[in-house]
Amino acid sequence: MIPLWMYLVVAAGLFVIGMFGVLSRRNAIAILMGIELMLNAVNVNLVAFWRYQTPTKLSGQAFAAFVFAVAAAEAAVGLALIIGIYRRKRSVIADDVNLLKW
Amino acid sequence: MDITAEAIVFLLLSVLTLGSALLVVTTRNLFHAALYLMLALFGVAGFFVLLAAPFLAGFQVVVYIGAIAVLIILAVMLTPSVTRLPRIYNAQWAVNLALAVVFFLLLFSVLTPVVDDLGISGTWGANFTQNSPADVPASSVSDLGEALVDPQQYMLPFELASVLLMGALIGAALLVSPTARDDEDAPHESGQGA
Amino acid sequence: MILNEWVFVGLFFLLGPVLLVVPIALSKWLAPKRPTPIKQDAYECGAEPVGLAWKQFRAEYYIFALVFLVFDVELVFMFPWALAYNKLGLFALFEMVIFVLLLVVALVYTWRKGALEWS
Amino acid sequence: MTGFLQDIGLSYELAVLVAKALGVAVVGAFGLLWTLLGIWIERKVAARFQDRVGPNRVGPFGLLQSIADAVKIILKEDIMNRHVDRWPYNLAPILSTLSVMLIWAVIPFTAAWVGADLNVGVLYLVAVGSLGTVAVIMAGWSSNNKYALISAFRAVAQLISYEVPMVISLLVPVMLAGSLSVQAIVKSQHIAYLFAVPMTVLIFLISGQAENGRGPFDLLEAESEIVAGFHIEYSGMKFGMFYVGEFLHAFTLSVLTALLFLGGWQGPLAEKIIPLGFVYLLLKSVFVYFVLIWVRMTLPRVRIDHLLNFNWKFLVPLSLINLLVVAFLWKLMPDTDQINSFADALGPTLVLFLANVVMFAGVAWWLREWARRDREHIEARRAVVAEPAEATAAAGD
Repeated sequence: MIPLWMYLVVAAGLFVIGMFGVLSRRNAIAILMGIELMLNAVNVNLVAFWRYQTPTKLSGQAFAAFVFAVAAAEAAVGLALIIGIYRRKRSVIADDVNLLKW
Repeated sequence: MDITAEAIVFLLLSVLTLGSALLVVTTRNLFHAALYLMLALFGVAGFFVLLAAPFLAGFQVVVYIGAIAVLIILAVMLTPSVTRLPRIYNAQWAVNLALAVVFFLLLFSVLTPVVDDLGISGTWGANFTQNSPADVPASSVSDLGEALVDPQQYMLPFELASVLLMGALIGAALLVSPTARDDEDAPHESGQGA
Repeated sequence: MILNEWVFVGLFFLLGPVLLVVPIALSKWLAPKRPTPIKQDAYECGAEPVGLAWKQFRAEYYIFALVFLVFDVELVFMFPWALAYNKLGLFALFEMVIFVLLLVVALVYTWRKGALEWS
Repeated sequence: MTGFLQDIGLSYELAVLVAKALGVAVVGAFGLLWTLLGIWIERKVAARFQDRVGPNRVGPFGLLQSIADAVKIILKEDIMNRHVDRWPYNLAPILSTLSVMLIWAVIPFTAAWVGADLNVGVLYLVAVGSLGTVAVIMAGWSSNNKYALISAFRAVAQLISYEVPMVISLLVPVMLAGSLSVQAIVKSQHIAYLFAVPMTVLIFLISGQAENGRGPFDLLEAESEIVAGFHIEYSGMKFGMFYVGEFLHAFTLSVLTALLFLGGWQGPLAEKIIPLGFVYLLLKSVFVYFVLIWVRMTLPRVRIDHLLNFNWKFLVPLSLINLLVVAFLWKLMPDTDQINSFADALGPTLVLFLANVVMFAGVAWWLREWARRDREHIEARRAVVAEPAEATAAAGD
C-alpha cells in the first residue's frame, strides 16, 4: 500500500506550485487558477487524512465537500470581479488594478 | 513499498497532476493553461478514487471540471487580448520561486520519514507513518449523505453552504449584469490596457 | 478490493481513446493530402476571413455559466441527500426545502435583475 | 474468462486485468458499431417522417449504407485551417465521443452483465457527461473560426443550462431507489418509474435532448445560421468523430431513459434467462430513440433567448417543484424503504401517479394562462402602435 506521507508530499507539491502561480503570474485569471490548485491540494490532504486516520468518521470527506462549495463561490465572485475590472480598465493584469494603492 | 498495481497508478496520477499543475503556472497561452488545469483537477479526482472516496471524485469532476474550469475558460475567452502577454510573471517571480522551493523542501522534510531516517533530528518529522489505511465501511457513500443532512453532524454547514452560494450568485450576477455597467466611469480611450 | 469496479472504468479511460484514435489514424494514413492556401483558410461561406476569430465576445453568456456553476454545486450537494433520503426523517425534507428556497431566492433575484434576459 | 486466462499461464491479477480490458473493448466497440445501425435507423425513420424512402441502395434495405459512409469518410481529405490551435483542435473530437462512450462503462445490460457497478454510478454519469461541454468549447475555440466561436458560446449557454434540470430529474430515481448504483436502480423498479414519475421522465427527455444538441434544440449546429457551428472547421474522420459522438449520445440518452425510468433489462423471465434482459433493454431503448427522432423531426428549431428562458424560468423551477413534491409524498407513505415486490410498489406508484396527473393539469393550466396574458399583452401593444399610425395617415390626407 501507499504510505500516507506520499499523498501528503504530492499535496504539498500541488500547493507549492499553486502558490508560485498565485504569487508570480500577472494575469488575474491565472492567479485564480493557482488558487484552485491550492484548494485542491488541501482537499487531497483532507481526504488522505480521513482515509488513513479516521475512516469511520466522515469529517474529512464532509470538509472536502464544503471546500468545493467555497471554491465555487470564490470562482464565481472572483471571475465576476475580473470581468468587471476588464470592462472598465480593459486589462486583467493584477498590477494594473492599483486604485487603492498609495 | 513494493511495486503494486496501486503504486503504479499512484505514480502515474502524481506525474499527471503535478506535471499539468506545473504547466498551468508556466504556460503562456491562458486557454492552454485552463485545459492543463482541467487535467490537474482530473488527476486529483483520480487520487480521490484511489483513496476510496468515489463520491468526492464525482464532485470533483462535476464541480471543478464541469463548472469551475468551464467558467475559467469562458473568462479567458471574454478577455482575449491577454492570452499572449509579453511577460507572464511579475517582477518578484524569482523571489517567489525560491520561496516556493524552500517551502516545499520544508514541507517535504516534515512530512516524510527521510529526515528522521538520516538521524539528523528526532523531533523534526511529523511522523505520518501510517502505511496501510484501515478498511472503509462499505456504506461510506450513503453515510456521507446522512452525515451531511444530520442535525447532529453537518446540517448547519450544509445550509450555510447554500447561503454562501446564494450570496455568491447574487453578488456575481450584480457585478456582471448589463445593468451594472455605468458608462460614465468607463475609460474613453478603448484600446489602452495590455 | 474496493477499487475493483474502478479498474474497469480506469481501463475505459485508457483504452477508450485508443478505440477512437484508430479510425482517425487510419484516415490520416489512407486519405489524400493536397493542401492549398485557400483550402486552409477559415471557412466563412466563401468570403475572405478578416482577422482571427479570437476576439472579445459579449458577457451575456457569462451570466448563464455563473448561475449554472452555483446550481451545479447545489445539485451535487443534493446527491447525498437523495441517496440517504429513505433513511432520514421528515426533517430532511424541510432541510432540503430551505436549501432549495435559498437557491430559488438567488435565481429570482438574478431574474428580476434582468440578468437572465438575452439582449 | 478469467479461469481460461489463468489456465494459459497468467497470474490472477493479470488475468482479471486482461478480462476487463477485453470487456472494455467489447462494450466500446459495441457502442461504436451500434452507432452504424443507429444512423441507419434514424435515417430510415426520418425519411418516413418526410415521406421519403431513405437509404435503400447499399445492402438489403440500405442496411450497409452507414458502413459505406464510414469508408467514405475515412478516405476523405482532412483539411485543416492554418490558424488552428493544434492540440485542442485534434483532441476535441476524441474527447467529444469519449465523453459519451465512457457512460457505457456503468450500463447494466442484463442482470449479470455490467461493466462496472459503481456505487456512485449516477454521479459518474453526470460527471462524464459534463466532459462533453469541454469538448465543444475546445473545438469551438481552437478552430479559430467566428462561426465556431459563436457556436462554442451558445454551447456553453445551452449545454450547461440544460444540465441543471437533467441532474435534478436524475435525483428522483436515486431518491426512490435509495441508491446511486445504476444496477440497483434498475432492480428497484418493480413497477417502472415511468408510471410513478412521468413528469420527471418528461423533464429528463427534454433536457437530455437539449444536452444532446438535437431536435428542436440544435442551436449549436444550426446549419442555416452558423453552418454547423463548433465543428465547421473539421473534415474527414475528425468530423466523423463528432458525428458518431452525436448519434451515440442520442442512443445513450435512450438507453439511460430505459434504465432509469423504464425498468432497464427487467421483463418477464429476465432474471432467469440472462440474455433476454439484453433484448428487453434494446427494445425499450429503441422505443425511446424512436420517440426522440419523432420529436426531432416534428419541432422547428427554437431561438436562443427562448431556449434559455424556457430553461431557467420554466424547466428549472418545475423540476425543483417536482423533486420536492415527489420527496414529500414519498416520505408521507409508510414503508417506502422496503419495496420488494410488485404488490409493495403498487400503492406508492398509484399515489405518485395521481400527484403527477395533478401536476400536469396545473402546468397545463398555468401555461394556458400565461399564453393568454402574453397574447393580450401583444394585442394591447399592437393597438397602441396602430392608433397613432392611423392618426398620421388621416392628417396626411
